[in-house]
Amino acid sequence: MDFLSDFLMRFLTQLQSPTLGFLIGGIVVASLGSRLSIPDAAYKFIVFMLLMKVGLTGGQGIRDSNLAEILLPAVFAVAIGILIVFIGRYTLCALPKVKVEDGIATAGLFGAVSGSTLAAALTILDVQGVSYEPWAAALYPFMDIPALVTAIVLASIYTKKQRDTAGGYPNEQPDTAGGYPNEQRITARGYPKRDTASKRVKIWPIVKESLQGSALSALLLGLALGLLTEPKSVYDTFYNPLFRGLLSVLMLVMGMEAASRLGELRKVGQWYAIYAFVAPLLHGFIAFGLGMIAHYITGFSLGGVAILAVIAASSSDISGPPTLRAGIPSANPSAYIGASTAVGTPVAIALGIPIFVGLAQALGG
Amino acid sequence: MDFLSDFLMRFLTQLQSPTLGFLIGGIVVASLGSRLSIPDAAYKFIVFMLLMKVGLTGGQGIRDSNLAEILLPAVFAVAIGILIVFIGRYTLCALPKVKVEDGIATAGLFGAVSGSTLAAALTILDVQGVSYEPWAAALYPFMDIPALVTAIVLASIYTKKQRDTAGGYPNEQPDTAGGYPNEQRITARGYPKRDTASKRVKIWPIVKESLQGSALSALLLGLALGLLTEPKSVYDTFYNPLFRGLLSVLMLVMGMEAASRLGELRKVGQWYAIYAFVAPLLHGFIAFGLGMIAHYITGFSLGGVAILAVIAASSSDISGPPTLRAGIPSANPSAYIGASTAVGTPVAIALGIPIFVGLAQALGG
Amino acid sequence: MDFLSDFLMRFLTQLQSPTLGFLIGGIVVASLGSRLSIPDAAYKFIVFMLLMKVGLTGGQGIRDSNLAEILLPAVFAVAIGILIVFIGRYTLCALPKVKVEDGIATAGLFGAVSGSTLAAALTILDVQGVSYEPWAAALYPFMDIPALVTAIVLASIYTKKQRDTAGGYPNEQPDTAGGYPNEQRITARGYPKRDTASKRVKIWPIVKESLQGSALSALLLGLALGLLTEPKSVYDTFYNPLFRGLLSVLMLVMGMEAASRLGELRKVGQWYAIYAFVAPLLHGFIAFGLGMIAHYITGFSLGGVAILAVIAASSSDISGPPTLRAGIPSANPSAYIGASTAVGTPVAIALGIPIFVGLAQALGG
Amino acid sequence: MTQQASKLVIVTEKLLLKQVAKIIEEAGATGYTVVDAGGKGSRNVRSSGGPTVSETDSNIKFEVLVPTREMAVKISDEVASQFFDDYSGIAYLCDVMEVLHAHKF
Amino acid sequence: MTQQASKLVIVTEKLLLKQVAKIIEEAGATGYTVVDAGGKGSRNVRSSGGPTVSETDSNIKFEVLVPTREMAVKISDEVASQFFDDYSGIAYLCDVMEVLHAHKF
Amino acid sequence: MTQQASKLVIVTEKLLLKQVAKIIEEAGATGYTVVDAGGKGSRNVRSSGGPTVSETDSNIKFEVLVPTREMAVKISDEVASQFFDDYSGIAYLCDVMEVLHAHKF
Ligand SMILES: Nc1ncnc2c1ncn2[C@@H]1O[C@H](COP(=O)(O)O)[C@@H](O)[C@H]1O
Ligand SMILES: Nc1ncnc2c1ncn2[C@@H]1O[C@H](COP(=O)(O)O)[C@@H](O)[C@H]1O
Ligand SMILES: Nc1ncnc2c1ncn2[C@@H]1O[C@H](COP(=O)(O)O)[C@@H](O)[C@H]1O
Ligand code: NA
Ligand code: NA
Ligand code: NA
Repeated sequence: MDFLSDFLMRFLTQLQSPTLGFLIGGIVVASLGSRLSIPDAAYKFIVFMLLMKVGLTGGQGIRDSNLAEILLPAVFAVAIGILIVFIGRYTLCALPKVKVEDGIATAGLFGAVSGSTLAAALTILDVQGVSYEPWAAALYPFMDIPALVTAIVLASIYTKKQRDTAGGYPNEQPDTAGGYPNEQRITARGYPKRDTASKRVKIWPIVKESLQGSALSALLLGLALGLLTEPKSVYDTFYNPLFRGLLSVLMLVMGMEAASRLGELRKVGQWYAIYAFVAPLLHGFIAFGLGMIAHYITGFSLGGVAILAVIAASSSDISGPPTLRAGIPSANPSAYIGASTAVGTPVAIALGIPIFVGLAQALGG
Repeated sequence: MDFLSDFLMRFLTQLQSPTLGFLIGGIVVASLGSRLSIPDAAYKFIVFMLLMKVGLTGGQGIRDSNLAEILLPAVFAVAIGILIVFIGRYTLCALPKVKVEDGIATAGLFGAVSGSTLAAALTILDVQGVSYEPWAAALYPFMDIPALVTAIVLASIYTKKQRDTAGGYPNEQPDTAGGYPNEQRITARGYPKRDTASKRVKIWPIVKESLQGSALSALLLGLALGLLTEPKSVYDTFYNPLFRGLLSVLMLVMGMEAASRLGELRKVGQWYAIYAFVAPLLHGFIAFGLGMIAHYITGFSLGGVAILAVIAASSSDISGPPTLRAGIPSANPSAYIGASTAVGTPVAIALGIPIFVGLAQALGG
Repeated sequence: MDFLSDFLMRFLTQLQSPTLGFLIGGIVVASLGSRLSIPDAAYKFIVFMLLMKVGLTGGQGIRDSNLAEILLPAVFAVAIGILIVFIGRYTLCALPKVKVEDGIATAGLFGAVSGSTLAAALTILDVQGVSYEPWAAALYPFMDIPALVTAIVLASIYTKKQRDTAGGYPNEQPDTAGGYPNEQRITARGYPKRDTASKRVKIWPIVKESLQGSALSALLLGLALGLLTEPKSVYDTFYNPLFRGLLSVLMLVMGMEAASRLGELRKVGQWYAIYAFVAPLLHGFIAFGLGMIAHYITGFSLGGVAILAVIAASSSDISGPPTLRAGIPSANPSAYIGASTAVGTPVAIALGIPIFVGLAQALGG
Repeated sequence: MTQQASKLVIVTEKLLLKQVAKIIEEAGATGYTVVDAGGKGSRNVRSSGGPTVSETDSNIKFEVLVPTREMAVKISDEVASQFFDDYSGIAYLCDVMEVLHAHKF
Repeated sequence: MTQQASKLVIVTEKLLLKQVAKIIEEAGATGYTVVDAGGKGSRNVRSSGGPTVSETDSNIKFEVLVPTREMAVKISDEVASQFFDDYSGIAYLCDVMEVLHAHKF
Repeated sequence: MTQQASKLVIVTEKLLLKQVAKIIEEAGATGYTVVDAGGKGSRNVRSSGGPTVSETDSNIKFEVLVPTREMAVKISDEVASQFFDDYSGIAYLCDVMEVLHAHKF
């Protein structure tokens, strides 16, 4: 009883944070049809700044850390990333009107990680004075990459099986949200269908593609610079003080995005919306549970457990979508981006972060 | 005598402020043909930051305010916005070589409000230690929207009357600055002239259009966030400390703009230049007078009176022009934008702000 | 011995500065094929901010300075700018496979000045507590403009001479890196060859072109504002605190640039790479020597000597290239931009700055 | 099988983006492509607002593949009659030799 | 001497920029021009990711001058067969009256 | 009444924007449209300076409706003779079926 009331109180306090205020403000402003917009260049630069800061913090912190500690949480992060995709594969994809490729891609995006959601969680932890291992943010790639790789591999296994059984073109599945009738298509020569039967899925190119994406590159560059150089002067005068403010602008953009993607989500059916609402919390709780195991075994901090849970709850917004577009080209991006941006991310930020941080605080006493 | 010398001294001090220095620097640099430019994305982001800061300040301040106080200044703001357009309608439009639609649109733009001029005034007031009601910046929309609505309504009444009397096409007015000879026009079918006779001017769409514009949206969003959330942490680390610096960059842009618009203004005739020089000061003095009435009746602060005067003196630079372009399409944008940007805004900032702030200080003792 | 070990130690410390870390980080990231990118608008805005800060610092400092002191260093700066171009003209251009116009343009770019390299040097000097005259940054244009003018003049003298001797089209030089076979060229009429024989090179337009460029404009505007207005409030809250952080982002961009230009450099031959490696250090030592003369004659500070050396070692990255493209159109930009960006700038920053700052420190005791 | 078509090009003020797009869709075109453009014409004296110092394009260029000249004229007449009195703009028709590949045409 | 040519136009998703460019080069074209574009087609329901709120173009338009219809068909067939099942895109061919000036054609 | 015309297209380096525009105006064209473009040609080895890492277009594409082939050749000859020795660029002429609407042509 005491635990619950404690948790609820902390949860409510966090609802008043500016982070959340800007997110909701963005949703409201865009829903009202405002022409307010943050220039694309500013958005991209802000994302760079935030990930660089998260990386620098982590890199500087790792120096004084016992790196053996990271092992178990990292293994758990990998496991969660893969697990999330399998969960999606056998729940979301089984639902009516959900095309299998679309479902797998969506699960992959929810398994992958959002740098902005992570940044928001770190801010809340700092504000609330919950301590965590400095390397905790470095768990990001350990979950992100396996989730994307798993999704792409599962999708191509599926596509191949389809082609082998149907003996033909995999898209001839009827009645799907993302399918297009081919009748009116014009072709100069009736171009030959791609012969992808012989293609085997290679994993290294997908990993490389992820690592080369702008989000992971910025994070890893920050980690390396934090670890190898003495960035304290720029960190203290630039990356750190601007962090919260830039995050507030980013939250505004994400709110506006959520509102403007709602229409796309509506087109692909309500099952995506339900998945997108439930999944972040479910994934977060699974991760929280595994994190607690690490807490008891290796002394992983409660703040670190909350970070692991938020990473799991988040869904990728920057580098996930292009990776999936290239890796599972037959999946409909409106399905996975709509589900993630319009519902998944707001749920992860507005509910997930307060819940998991609140839990960590309540458990920590 | 004492009052006058006091005022003059304060006026001179304010002429040395960096705000003004950057404005003049921009004018000089652009006049000398420099290729220096601030990227469009940076300009837009700076405007967003400034309006958000002004809104947040206002919103946080309103909480502790007695909202009844705002009533009289707000009513005055509305009255001034409307009055400015009528003044323009019966002075500027009566001048030779001024097309009536162009004159009305110009008056509308001078009635509307410039967020950057307002931001500059708030900085000077803070530097000079003149206190004002935190909600004073919230007077912005009360003057801005009525001015634009009045201008659009007046223009369409005029257009309609013209059509009814001339029995034909309203543009057949001879010898106007913005008129184009139609002789060489090519048309595929001789398209039918628009039948706008039956159209009535609807006010709500114009108000909505204004509120949805990027400037007012940012300001109102900031107000709401300041009022409803606890943005102190981001305000203190981000929006507030960066305010002055960003304003200096914006002043530079406005100076460069002023210089580059001078050519356009020259094409539309000297009457616009004269109006644009006199109007900001005239409008400011009217507003200052009404503000003093509120000062005596409801105790509206002298700083607030100066803000009301600056709002009146300013002419819209961000959201006014597109609203007018859509609302009074037959008016020549070179006329109103040229008048406002090339002359009106520099006068409002370089003369208006020092005069009205100086007056408030001198009156306050 | 003592001097040398002292110098070496200081040199090594400076290798760990974040400035250098970000530069190398950028090279590594781009070499690994990352898609990380800083938006163009952000890059341009950062450059503006840095040059404005350098200018403001200089302008505020000049007020309290004895301007007579600047004379000798300024004369030396002009001399070095011209000398560098002549050195290139008689070394680089004499090498095999180096087209004369290309060599002159490259020498011009290495004579001109890089604002970002200068900014990096000022940071290091501040961090190391080495004092310098506040007006030292104002030496920039005194070297930059003469170098560009000299290069353009030398190139057109050469072109003219070629045309006079060959009696024809100057590009008919065989076997050059930048030459294109004209055989396949299509022309509607066989357009007449330009008759440029009568054109004399005018110097003022080149000077004006340089001064109007975005880099010099920003620097000079900052100088003027620092000298004539009271920018302390915006300087202390904005331009100064953000300086180091923005510089770190810029270094990242320059590193990425260096990596991506390496390919271009490779195409134009290894002589450019050798020149680009040796020239910054050679030019820096010459300038250091001349600076020491000023040190003994007029008391020019050792920090100022280091700045003069860095200015000489740097090669222009922002406004130099377009000026040369317009001024020596027949030179191949891949040659000069490749040499400067891919090798010259990294060498100037990574070796030049630590060497010259370390020398100044070691000499200063 | 490929198909003959014409290409309607409309260059006008950026402000009209949504309204022109709507006219094109309502006329039954299968799609359109639009790019930012700058330009100069008889009305170039008219300013588009927004800072010119920060280099912005103020025009847009629509390209619409249409199956018949009729549809092109329908679209351009509608656009011209609604907007070309007050806004600058130009509309012209080009020949397309053949549509090689399209999802729907 | 000027020369006859055709112009192949391909509008497709920005993501494919490098891949389409490679196909064009491998087909032996002497060059290409590419611009950022927005647009709407039968697949406009497909999102391109990236914030729409911050106005971005998500298409690209290639224009390739080709000496023969064969080369155009070769390029567009290759692009269509590799990408048009999964990505939105259109390809069409225009007549070029003459190439007036070119460094190489 | 509509009117026949040709469309002259010039793709060249961004640096030449103002100079090419001036040539077009002096040749008597009623206007022009210009878009930012990227591209590759025979001279792509030539760099345009400015950071490539921050993705920038370095070409521009002019489109000019001209009433006669003569005017097009006049413009493109002038541009080519002044710039195409030292700068990359291409110029070609397309047929315009008809100008449907224009303020002045
Ligand atoms: N002759 C032309 N060739 C190409 N584009 C033109 C031409 N005339 C006008 N335009 C374009 O159409 C726009 C509007 O023209 P106007 O209505 O005459 O001001 C201009 O800004 C140009 O982009
Ligand atoms: N009728 C059309 N006219 C011009 N562009 C089109 C047309 N149809 C499609 N497009 C362009 O081709 C892209 C892809 O079309 P689709 O594959 O049908 O979605 C669209 O986003 C448009 O830019
Ligand atoms: N075959 C082509 N098709 C389309 N555009 C071309 C072609 N060749 C060249 N270009 C364009 O013209 C520019 C200059 O070409 P070049 O002078 O050959 O380097 C290139 O950057 C391309 O944008
Ligand atoms: Na996740
Ligand atoms: Na006003
Ligand atoms: Na130099």
